[in-house]
Parts: sequence; structure tokens; C-alpha cells
Amino acid sequence: MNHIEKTFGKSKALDKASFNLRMGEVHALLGANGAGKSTLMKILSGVYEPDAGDIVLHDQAVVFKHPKSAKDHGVFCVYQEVDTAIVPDLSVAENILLDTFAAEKSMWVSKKKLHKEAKLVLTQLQADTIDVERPAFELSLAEKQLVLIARAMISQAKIIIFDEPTAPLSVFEADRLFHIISHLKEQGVGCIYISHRLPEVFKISDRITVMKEGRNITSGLTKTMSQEQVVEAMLGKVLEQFAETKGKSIGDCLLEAERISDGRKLRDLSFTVSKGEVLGIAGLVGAGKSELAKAIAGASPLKNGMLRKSGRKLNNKHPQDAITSGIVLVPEERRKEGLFIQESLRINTTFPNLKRFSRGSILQRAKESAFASSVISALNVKTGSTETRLHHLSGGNQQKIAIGKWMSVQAEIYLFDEPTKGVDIGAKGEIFSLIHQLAEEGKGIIYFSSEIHELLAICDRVLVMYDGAFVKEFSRSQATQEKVLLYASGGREELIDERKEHTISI
Amino acid sequence: MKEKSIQFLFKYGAILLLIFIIIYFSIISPAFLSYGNFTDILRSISIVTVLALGVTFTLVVNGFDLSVGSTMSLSTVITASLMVWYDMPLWLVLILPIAVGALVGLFNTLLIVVIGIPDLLATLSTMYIVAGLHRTYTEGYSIYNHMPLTSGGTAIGELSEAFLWIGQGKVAGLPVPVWLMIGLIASAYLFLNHTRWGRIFYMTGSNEEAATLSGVKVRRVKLAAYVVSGIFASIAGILFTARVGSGQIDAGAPLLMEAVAAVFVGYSVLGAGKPNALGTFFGAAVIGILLNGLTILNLPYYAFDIIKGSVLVLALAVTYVYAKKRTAA
Amino acid sequence: MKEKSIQFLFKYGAILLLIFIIIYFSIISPAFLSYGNFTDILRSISIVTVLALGVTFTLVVNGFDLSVGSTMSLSTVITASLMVWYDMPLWLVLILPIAVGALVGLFNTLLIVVIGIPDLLATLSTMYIVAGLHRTYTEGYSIYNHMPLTSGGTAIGELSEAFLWIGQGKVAGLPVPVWLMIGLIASAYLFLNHTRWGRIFYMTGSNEEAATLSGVKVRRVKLAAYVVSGIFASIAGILFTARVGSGQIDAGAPLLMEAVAAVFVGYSVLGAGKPNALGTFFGAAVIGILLNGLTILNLPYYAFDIIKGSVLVLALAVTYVYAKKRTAA
Amino acid sequence: QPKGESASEPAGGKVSADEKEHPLANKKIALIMQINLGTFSAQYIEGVKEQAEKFGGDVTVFTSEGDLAKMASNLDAAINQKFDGILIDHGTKEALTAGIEKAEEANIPVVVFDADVEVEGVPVLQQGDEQMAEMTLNKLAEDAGGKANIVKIWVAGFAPMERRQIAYEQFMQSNPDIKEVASFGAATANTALDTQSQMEAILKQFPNEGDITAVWAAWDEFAKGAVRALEQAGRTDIKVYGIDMSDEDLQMIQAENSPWAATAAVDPKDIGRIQVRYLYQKINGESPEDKIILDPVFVEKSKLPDHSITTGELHEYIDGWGVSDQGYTADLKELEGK
Ligand SMILES: Nc1ncnc2c1ncn2[C@@H]1O[C@H](COP(=O)(O)OP(=O)(O)OP(=O)(O)O)[C@@H](O)[C@H]1O
Ligand SMILES: Nc1ncnc2c1ncn2[C@@H]1O[C@H](COP(=O)(O)OP(=O)(O)OP(=O)(O)O)[C@@H](O)[C@H]1O
Ligand SMILES: [Mg+2]
Ligand SMILES: [Mg+2]
Repeated sequence: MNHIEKTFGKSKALDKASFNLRMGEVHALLGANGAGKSTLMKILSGVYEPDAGDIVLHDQAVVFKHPKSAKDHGVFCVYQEVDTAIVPDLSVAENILLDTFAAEKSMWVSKKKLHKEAKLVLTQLQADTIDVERPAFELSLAEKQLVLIARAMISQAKIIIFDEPTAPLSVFEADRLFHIISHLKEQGVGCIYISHRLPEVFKISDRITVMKEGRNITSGLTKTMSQEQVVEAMLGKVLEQFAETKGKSIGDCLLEAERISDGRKLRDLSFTVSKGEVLGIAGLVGAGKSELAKAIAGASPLKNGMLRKSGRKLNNKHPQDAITSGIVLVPEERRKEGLFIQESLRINTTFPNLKRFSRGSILQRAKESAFASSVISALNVKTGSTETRLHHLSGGNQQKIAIGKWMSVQAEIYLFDEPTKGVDIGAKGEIFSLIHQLAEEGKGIIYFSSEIHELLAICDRVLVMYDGAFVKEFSRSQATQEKVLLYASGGREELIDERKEHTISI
Repeated sequence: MKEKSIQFLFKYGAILLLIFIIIYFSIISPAFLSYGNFTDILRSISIVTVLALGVTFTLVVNGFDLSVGSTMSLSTVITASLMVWYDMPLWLVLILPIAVGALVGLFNTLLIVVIGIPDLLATLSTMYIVAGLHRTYTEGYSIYNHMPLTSGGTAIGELSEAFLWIGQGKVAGLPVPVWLMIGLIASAYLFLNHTRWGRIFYMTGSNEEAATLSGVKVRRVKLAAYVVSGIFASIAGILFTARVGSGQIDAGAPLLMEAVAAVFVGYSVLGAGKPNALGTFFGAAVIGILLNGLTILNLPYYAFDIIKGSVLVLALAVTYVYAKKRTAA
Repeated sequence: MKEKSIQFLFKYGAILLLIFIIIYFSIISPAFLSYGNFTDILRSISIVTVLALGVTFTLVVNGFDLSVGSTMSLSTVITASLMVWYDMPLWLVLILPIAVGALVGLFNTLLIVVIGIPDLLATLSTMYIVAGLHRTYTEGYSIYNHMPLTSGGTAIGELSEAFLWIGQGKVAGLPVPVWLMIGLIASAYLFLNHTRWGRIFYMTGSNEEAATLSGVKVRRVKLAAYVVSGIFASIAGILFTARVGSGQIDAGAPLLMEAVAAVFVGYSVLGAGKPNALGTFFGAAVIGILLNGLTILNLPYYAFDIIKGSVLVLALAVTYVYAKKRTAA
Repeated sequence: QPKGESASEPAGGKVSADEKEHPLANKKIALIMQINLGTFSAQYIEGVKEQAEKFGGDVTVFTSEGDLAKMASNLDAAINQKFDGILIDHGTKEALTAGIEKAEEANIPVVVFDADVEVEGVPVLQQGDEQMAEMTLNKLAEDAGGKANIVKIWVAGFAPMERRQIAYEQFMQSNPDIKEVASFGAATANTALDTQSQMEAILKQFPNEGDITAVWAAWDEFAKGAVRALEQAGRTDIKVYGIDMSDEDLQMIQAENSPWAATAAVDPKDIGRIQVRYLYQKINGESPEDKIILDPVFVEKSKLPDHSITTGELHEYIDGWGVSDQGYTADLKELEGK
């Protein structure tokens, strides 16, 4: 792929990015969020057409206008969101052979043949425990991923793209995946591997390319690179923007959790947050951070343990109860959980506390508008007016509204679940200063994130979560990105070797 | 340019259409543009409008109540039977059917919220069940003054004058059902557009999950919407009984689709793009005026449905073509 | 344990219910369990089954066709009029209504795929328009042999013996409509469950995005589904005409809801949890057998709808309680 | 439904077991109806059941919800289930002939009401539609003094309607001074209310007294709608002449200042009773004539009392109502006497 360019609206996602892949190698593609990795891969797999640049396959220029044509050339993608490519109502076998339905000419589908072929490929993947006749919606995330890999294999894929494949997997499941990848490698399949987890990248890749802001920065053999080199290339100097706060004092204990569990994911979690403190909860995707956030916010029931606020026991059965007791959540998926994307800014910002904007039960529009305006100016939201519909706003500005809507209630504890997800660097800085400001006002803040460098930049204390339980607590001075990452991915300090001393300074 | 004209059409298209229709009929027939004819039209749409308002509430919370027709039929026969069979006092005659309507709403909520059956299918089942119930209740008879009973003898009561006044009386030159309709439209409009409850209803329909996380008890909101829908259907049934002077069996069934059509035509009013009380009234009015005008024009009745369907397509096309443009932009 | 019994209920509940019903009626009435009574039941459900099969196709692609009832009515009057008014040869009499049904399907696709109106609303509008059209076509008359014409004189033709055989004849001891129904169920079943196209249909309905990614032309699939639905509705109309021997107006309208109910009851058959051809037949059969048996029991006709609705609720509850379990697990 | 004031307990089921069973007793009768809604149907069923019970029979009602295919299926089902006799209400010749022939082959007697079936040996009851139309139209002409502007409410598509139309056309030809100023009508699912709305529109078109002299409604559902529209508009100057009558209609005719001047009808209960009698004649091996015209009764408002009555009491004021003993034979009388 040479000099690929792609622009969405006003933002340039790819700026002359180049990438090459040899047969039978695992090529890791790294980069910060929004660097353009997924976009580049979507172009390679025919989802998007590039604005400029060309793709050469086996010395032949190719144009992929449709995912279909990429597939015809042997390029397959195991998507980050596997559900977009899985047909829930069809069986595993049918999902594995999905592409053949639209392609082949034959009329009849033989279930027997289908099952045989599917079994064969699953055996190759050492995944013959999956029943090929089960409907796909019953599968776990890892199994769905296997189905997608099987789908690629059965179509004689020459190139398979893995977009953050281990993100939803447990360590065990990830290991199996690595097995499969090396197996694919032996068969001469070229693999592109996108991941934010550096250790595994170093474990399985042959080459590494680092992207930043739509461009490829470095490229080289894995053997010749070190983790810190890669991290430096990835992050640049971005983190220097987050200034240290001064003069912030941490007060009394505000919220206390005592051995809470939800009977599913969360196990025996205890922690405290004090006034003015920013507590970070670190953990990889799937660690259970969102579950914890929702449990605290009353959106999912607790099975055991209890929450206390300022010494008083809380019994939050519904988000409403949590809000009344001063706990508010800025959820991870803002478009799905946080905002009414088709509605105006005014409606969104005033919604959590409509009582404040009504007399009797009648809403007072002028009051609402005034409040919305105050949110806009306080958070520096870039928008036309208070009546602008949210879907016209950029992601960062949407996120500000998702936070700003809680300004209408007297909250004391703010839960931020991945608040910088999909947010550009400028907006990220503004959100950070907003969090600082809240802390300075004496609010308690819990910040859930898998972006460890962000946690380190903003939190007073970091709790590391792994598979639904806390495995380590760091004070700000103790924490390093590497240590946190290590615990977050299920490791133990005792287990690491000489690199223990080798910390990445931020 | 094209963009703009589409937007204009989206906002004012429906109203322009109505004005055009009125002008056309007025030219064709002098009888059309009279005060008397207009109050007649208003009265003739009052029942379907009330029914449609109920449907509007369920659509606002992103549900859909197909059982309103049956509920209205049930209310009709209950109302009539309370007077004719049991000679009950007026206040009971008005309250009981409304309570039954609320019960139907509860039953719908049970199916939808507790069991988890999709709205459309749940209310479809309820539609059947309630239709069967109301026929079983009267044993297939319509109910009228001093009707003979299957067990022999005649019924003791009759529809009282006071009750009939609800459907046939006039106050200040306007028929009572029209006043009632106006009152209900105004309340629904105020509730949905100007109270915080209304806001909560709309937001629940717009994004259930976000509403929950913002502290809304979504199940209760849905319950409220279905109960309101049942109550409005019952009021429609009471109006029908008072208008017709007897408890006709299956009175509501044919009105279901008409009510649904009214609500959807209403989407396109003033660019709302979503269910809204004024739009629903407007939708019912367009259909009522067309029916009235076409009768005056002596158009055969069998062509009415073509017109009704075309108006619906037009309104929907305007709404959705615009919605498409908007999300694409 | 509880989990298991729910799963068992989900898979075999519907079939157990049917067996139970049959045993019960057989005990109650010796007339019930006879070959003649069963072929009668099969014949009586043949029309609604064919109609429901069409609806199944649209539901498979995640659409919903409410216009099938009207389309069936249209086909009924066209079929009859071709013979009675124009004395056309049999092959034309069979092909023209089917072509018209396909046209209705095209119109639906136009509204849904091109304009972007949601399926339910689009087909609701079509329902009205087609209903109006078919009444206008016959000027509100039903069509029968040598009928008097509004223009004076009597119609030249009549329904031919060969045509009536389709609805009333027997082959090898089974009525022709039953053969036809079996043929269509088998074709639909083979198509949906055993051909590549069937997979593409289900794929489109279950995850449109994944289907597009796999190179499926989703718009064409939807078109195909609606055209098939229109054609099946037309076949139902032809069957109706041949069975009844005249072109009744509005013949299809009461069958719409029944067809829809059959499809949804069919969801619960053998744990499919989705629209499927065998399930649809099964759903129609359950309802047909219930009606037949309840008549034998001398249950008042007006209570039938309660039973119909309750069966629907039961089937839906089983399906969706299980679905809830499924997603929760 | 609750028990009425004068509810009489059904005669105690003291069937004397020792008495030798009458050959006509304990017959299973199927009643197959096309449409089963409203008061007319309910009263008709009542008549059928009443007479059948008097004969010691048992009636099963098959409903078809207006669906002729279902009706044909129901007929087949009744034959398969070996009923002793079958009554048919409405339907069409085409849909029913095959089934009726099958029934004849199976030796199950059939009697039809209001369907143009022509099968030998199958009695068909008709309401005398042309006669009813003539009766009401003549009364209209008489009341109006031979000169009138009338509105016709009528709908095509039903055999009885079309028979009434024939009489109407003849009447209009022989009365040139009577003019039809408007004509409408739709058999919808809500006929009465839709008619009411449409009648209101017509009244707006002819707002002056004298524009319309009378309304002729070819069906009581139409008449009901028209009467309500007139009452509520206060236009009692316009008279309504209808056809058919149920208890509900009677209440409306009797109402004070009702514009409904007259109607012609056969008592629906009588129809049911008579139909059962002919069926029993057939079961008894007799062969009644194939076409039986039920004599319609002419009911005018002026002959009715001031207090409200039911169709059950109507015979006290109107000759020939509800007391028809059409169809009785000595055998049947005897059977009933038991
Ligand atoms: N469909 C789209 N419309 C508009 N902007 C887009 C679209 N897809 C991606 N972008 C933008 O393009 C940029 C690159 O996004 P991309 O998804 O390629 O990043 P990434 O490197 O895969 O990040 P991550 O590690 O978070 O997956 C981002 O700024 C993103 O917001
Ligand atoms: N779309 C999905 N389908 C099925 N399981 C999922 C899905 N998303 C997450 N999970 C599972 O839910 C569990 C917890 O996920 P959760 O989102 O709470 O993790 P998290 O730590 O909040 O991660 P994130 O970084 O995404 O916020 C994990 O076991 C994960 O595999
Ligand atoms: Mg990405
Ligand atoms: Mg999360």
C-alpha cells in the first residue's frame, strides 16, 4: 500500500500512509487511538476506497471497490467489532461459509457438506470443541472471533488482518489465538496484527510499523526494536500537554466500596474515594471496568458487598437512586448510553434534572436555554446554538455534553468510563482540565480507562483491575506505564525479568 | 436549492396540502366551506382523534399499540351495558370503562416489559384477546335500550339523556365531542411538549438506555404510556357509545388503522418527524376533510381508500426522504 | 434444571401443545379424528397458509408485509373478472393476477428501499391503496357468473370448470388446494433452508451489514422477498376464487391478521426462534385445528378470538422468554 | 348478559326416559353463517335455537367472519362431522353448491336462507326483497303526495341488495315526479357510523327545508346512520324509509320525533324458526317446495304504541309479526307438543 490518503469530512484520517506485507510474516501495526490503523485496514479490505494512493498485490495494482473484491483477492479482516460480521441467526457452519453463499453459482446447500467443511477448518484451528450446528448468537466473543478466522481460512486467504483481536479475550484465549496465528504463518498466510498490548506484539510479530496521525513513522524488524522505542514513536510528546495540578487538596473519604460483587464479572472489590481525589481504575478491555462503573451508578444490581457514601449506606437499585445520592456516570458508549444524539444540546444538558427547569411540571424553556448556554461556555463547546442537534457535533464536543449534562445536578462523585474514547487530542486536554477543575471543587472522581498513560497523567491513585478483581494499587509516584500494563494483563511483578527496572518515563 | 425546497416541503408540505385541499373543495362546492360543515367534520373525526392520541403516546416511547381498536370496542359495550343492563349512575358508567382500559394497558405492559414480547406482537395478541372478550361479554349482541335479554325479559335501563349529551350535545355552538377532543389534544400537547414528563416520554423513546442511565425508570414510563393509550381508547369508546346511542359490537376495529394512519400523517406536520399530539390531530383532520369533501364530490366510496393510502404515502415519503437527507448530511 | 425445562419447552412446547389439543378433541368428539375432517382442516387452512408463507419471506429479510390481505383481494377480483367479464383463457387468468401481485411487491420495494419508508408504514399505505384499487376496479361489486353489468346487459363469461377444479377438485384423495399448499410449503422450505438463496435471505434479515460485507446485494434481496410475498398473496387470491367460485370483494382483509398470527406462532416451532416455512404451516394448522375443534365443542363463536390471542401469547412468551434467557446467558 | 327481570327458568330437564323416543328428537343441527355480527344475526340465531330446542334438537353455530372460503370449509366440516341437518345463512351459490350437493349425497338435509342456491330438493328461504322495497317506496310516495326529492342509500355486491335495487328502478320509472337528488352507501365495518357522517355531508349540501323530502335506505344499518344524522341535525322534516328491522331499529323508530317513518321486514327470529321447521320437514322425509318466500311485514311508526316495546311484543300492534306459522306440519306440531 503506497501513499494512501483518506479524509472524512474535515479530518484527515490517513496522510500518505504506506505499508507492506510479505507472505508468511506477522506484521504488527501500532499507533495511538485515532492514528488511522483501522482506516488503513478498512481500505485494504475494501470497506473504504482511498482518496489517493494505490494497493499492489503480487506486483499487480488492484482496486477494491467492495469488501467482496478484496476477499476475491484473498484479503480478509477479523474486525474489531466481530458482531458486525457475524450473522446471529445462522449456525456456526453457515457463518464460516458465509462468503460462499453470495459467490457460488450452485443452487443447493448441503448441510452435511457444510458441516464437514466447517468442522475440518475448526479442527485445523484446534477449535473443534465448537459445535458447528449451534446458532452463532450463542457463541462467546472469542468463539465468534474464531469463526471469523475460520471464515478467512476456508476461503484460502492470503492476507488476514487482525484488528485488536485480543482486546476482548482472556489470557488463555489470547494464547490460543497466538498459536493459530503462528499456524497461519507456517501456511504462508500474511498476517497484519493491530494491538495496543505491546508484550504480545513483541511475542508474535516479525515486523512492526508504527503509525501516528495518519502517517507511518517507523518500520522495522521486531528483533531490532525495543518497547520504549515503539512507545515513544507512538505517543510522541502528546502527554506533556497534561499539566500537573497544583494546590489540590484531598479531603475526607467520600465513597467507600466494601467487597462488592455482581455475581457475574465483578469479584470482591473494595476501594475508597476521597473529596478532591481522582482515583484511576486501570484495566484492559474486558477487565470489567464498565461493569464496575455501572454497578456503582446503580445501573446493574450488586449481589454482595455494599457501598457507603460519607459513612451512609447506599442502596442503589436504579440510576435514579445513585443520582439522588450524588453519584453520576459518564458512560463509555456516549452515543448509545450517554446522549440523545438526535436531540438538541438544550434537551440533552437539562435532561438529568428537569425539575430544576420546570415550574410545577411545566418546562421553562428560557431557563433551559440559559443553562445550556452556560454549559456551552463553561466547557467551551463548539456549536452553533443551544438548539443544534448533537449528531452535528464532533465526538469531542459530544463527550463534553455527556459530561456537561451532569452539571445540572448536585453531584459529588463522578464516574468517567473511558471519557477520552474517540476524542481528539485537543479535546482530550480540555476534558482533563475539566476533571481537574471538578477535583479542585472537592468532588470525588473515579476514572476508568484502558489508556494507561492517561491514568498516570491525571490520577492520584491507580487501582489495576484484571478479570473482575483488583490486583494492585499504585500511588501516583509508584506507578509506571509498564508496571500498570503488566498487572492489567494478568502478570505479576515477580515474574518479569530485567526489564523491571526499565521504566518508561512520562 | 434542492436541499432547501425539501426542507420547506418537510416543514410546511402537510399544511400546504391541507390548505390546497380545502380551497379545492370550497371551489367545487359552496356547501363545503360552511361553519356547520366544519363542526360536522370536527365531530366526525373526534373519536378517531382520541383513539389516535393514545397511539401517539405509545409511539412516543417507541412502542406501538395495536390493541386500541379492541379496547375501544370493549369500552363501548361496557359503557352501554352498565346503563342498559345494570342501570348504573353516570359517574360509574364513565369510570368503569376507563378503569378497564387502564387494565388492558397494564396487560400490554406485562407482555412487553415483563415477558419481553416485542410491542407489535404483544399488542396484536391483546387485540385478539380483548376482541374476543368483548364479544363474549355481550354474547355477540349489540347493546341498546330495553334490549331483550337472552335469558328472557328485557333490559331494565337505557342510555340516559345526560350520557347521550356527551356525544350529541352542543356547548357554545360546538358539539361536546369536539370540545372533548380539543381538551384532550391540548392536554396531550401540553403534557408531551411542555412538561418534564413529556420530555421523559420522548427521551425514553429516543434512547432507552441513555434515559435509564440518566435516572429514568423506563419500565414505568412504558407502563404509563400503555395505560394512557388504554384510557384514551376507552374514552373513544365512551364517545362512540354516546354518539351512536347504543353499544355496537366491534365498533373500534375499523378505527385502528385509521388512527394509526392519522398518527403517521402527523409525523410530517411542521417538521416534527416524530409522533406528536398536534400532528395526530392534523392527520385525522386531513383524512376527515378528504372523506367529507369526496362525499360532497360524489366520489364513489370505494375510491376513498386509494386517496387515504396516497396521502399516507405522501406524508411518509416527505418525512423519510428528509430524514435520509438529514442523517446523510 | 429450570434452564433445561425452558429449553425443552422452547423446542417442543408448540408441538406438544398441538398433540395435546388433538388428543383432547379426539376424546371429546369421535368426528374429530377422521380422515375427512383432517383433509377438511387442511383445505380450510390452505389459503391462509399460502398468504402466511409470503409474509414469512418478508419477515425473513427483517421486513413486514401488511399489504398481503389487500393484494389477495385484488388478485381475487382480477381472476374472477378475467373470466367473467373478458372470458380469457385459463393460462392468462392464472398469470395476470400473479403479475399484478409481483407489481404490488415492486411498489412496496420502491417505498421501502428507494424512498426509505419503514416496512410497516410503507406496506400499511400500500394496503390502503390496493384495497381502494380493487374496489374501484369492480366498482364495489363482487364478481360472479353472468353478473349484470353497470353498463347494462350481463357479463359474457363464467368461471370455468378447469379453474374451479383448482379450488374444489381432488387428486388422490386430497383436495387440490391442499396439494398446492404442500407444494408451496415444500418449495418455501427447500428454498429458505436448503438453498444458497435461502441463506442469503436469512443473512440479510439477521445482519444486513454482514451480508453487505459478504457481497450480498441487500436491496435486491428485499425486492425479491416483497415480490415473492406479492406473488404468494396472489396465489392465495386465485385459490380463494376457485374455492368460492366468485370474486368476492375484500376477501383478503380478514385473513391478514390470521396469516400474521400463523407466522408468529411458527417462530416457536422446533426452537427456530425465527420466521420459517414449516413453522408457518404449523402455526396455521394449530389455529385451524383449534377453530375446528372448538366448533365441535360448541364453544360460542365469539370466544374464538380469546383462544386465538391466548395461543399467540403463549407461543410468543415461550419464544421471547427463551430469547431473553439466551441473551442474558 | 345479566338475567332479565322476567327471566324464566328453562323448563326443567325432565325428559321422560321411559317414553319411547320420538324419531325426530335429539337431532344435531349445524348452522353455518357467513357474517355473524350485530343484532339481526343474534336474533336470527335465537330464533333458530328456540325452535330447534322445542323440537328437542341441538344447534352448533359455525362462524365464518364474512369469509366465504371459510364458510365453504365449515359446510364441509359439518358434513364430515355427520350432523343430522344443516342450516345455511347467506353465502353465494358458487361457494356453496358443491358442499350442498355433497350433503345431499350424504343424506343430510339442507335448508338455505338468503342465498341464491339452486339445488334440487334444497329449500331456499327468501325475504321477499322486491316486495319490501315496493312496500316502503310506495309508502314514501304516498306520504310525499307523489312528488319528492329523495336520497338513496344503497350498496352493490349483495344479492338481496340487488333485488331491492330492481324494485327501486321500476318504482322510479313509474313515478317520474320522484327524483333522486343524491345516492351513496358503503358496506364498511362501521356502516352505521360512516353512513351517519356521509349523511351529514349530504345535509350540508342541501341545507334548506324541502331540498330533500325523504331518505330511502335499502338496509337498516343505513337507515340507522341516516336517522341519527337527521336527529342530531334537527332535520325531522326529512323522513326515512328503511328495510329490515331488529329490536334496536324498533327502539329508534319508536323514539319521539323519530324521522324513521316506516320499514318493511321479516322478523329475524321468525326466519330462524321457519328455517328450522323446513329442515325438520326434510328430516322427516317430506319434500317442501324449493323456493320459500317469507312474507314481509310492513311496520309504520304511526301504528306503534307510545311506550317502548320489543319485537317480541310487536305482534300486538302489527299484524303478521313474529307469529308466522309458515313451515309447520302436523308432525312438527306434535313433536313440539311433547
Ligand atoms: N467513518 C468515519 N467518519 C469520520 N471519521 C472517521 C471515520 N472512521 C475513522 N474516522 C477518524 O479517522 C481517524 C482514524 O481512525 P481509525 O479508526 O483508523 O484509528 P485507529 O488507529 O484504528 O484507532 P484505535 O486504536 O482507536 O482503533 C480518527 O480520527 C477517526 O475519528
Ligand atoms: N460486545 C460484546 N459481546 C460479548 N461480550 C462482551 C462484549 N463486550 C464486552 N464483552 C465482555 O464483557 C466483559 C466485561 O466487559 P467490559 O466492557 O465491562 O470491560 P471493560 O473493562 O469496561 O472494557 P472496556 O475497556 O471496553 O471498557 C468481558 O468479559 C468482555 O469479553
Ligand atoms: Mg481501530
Ligand atoms: Mg468498558
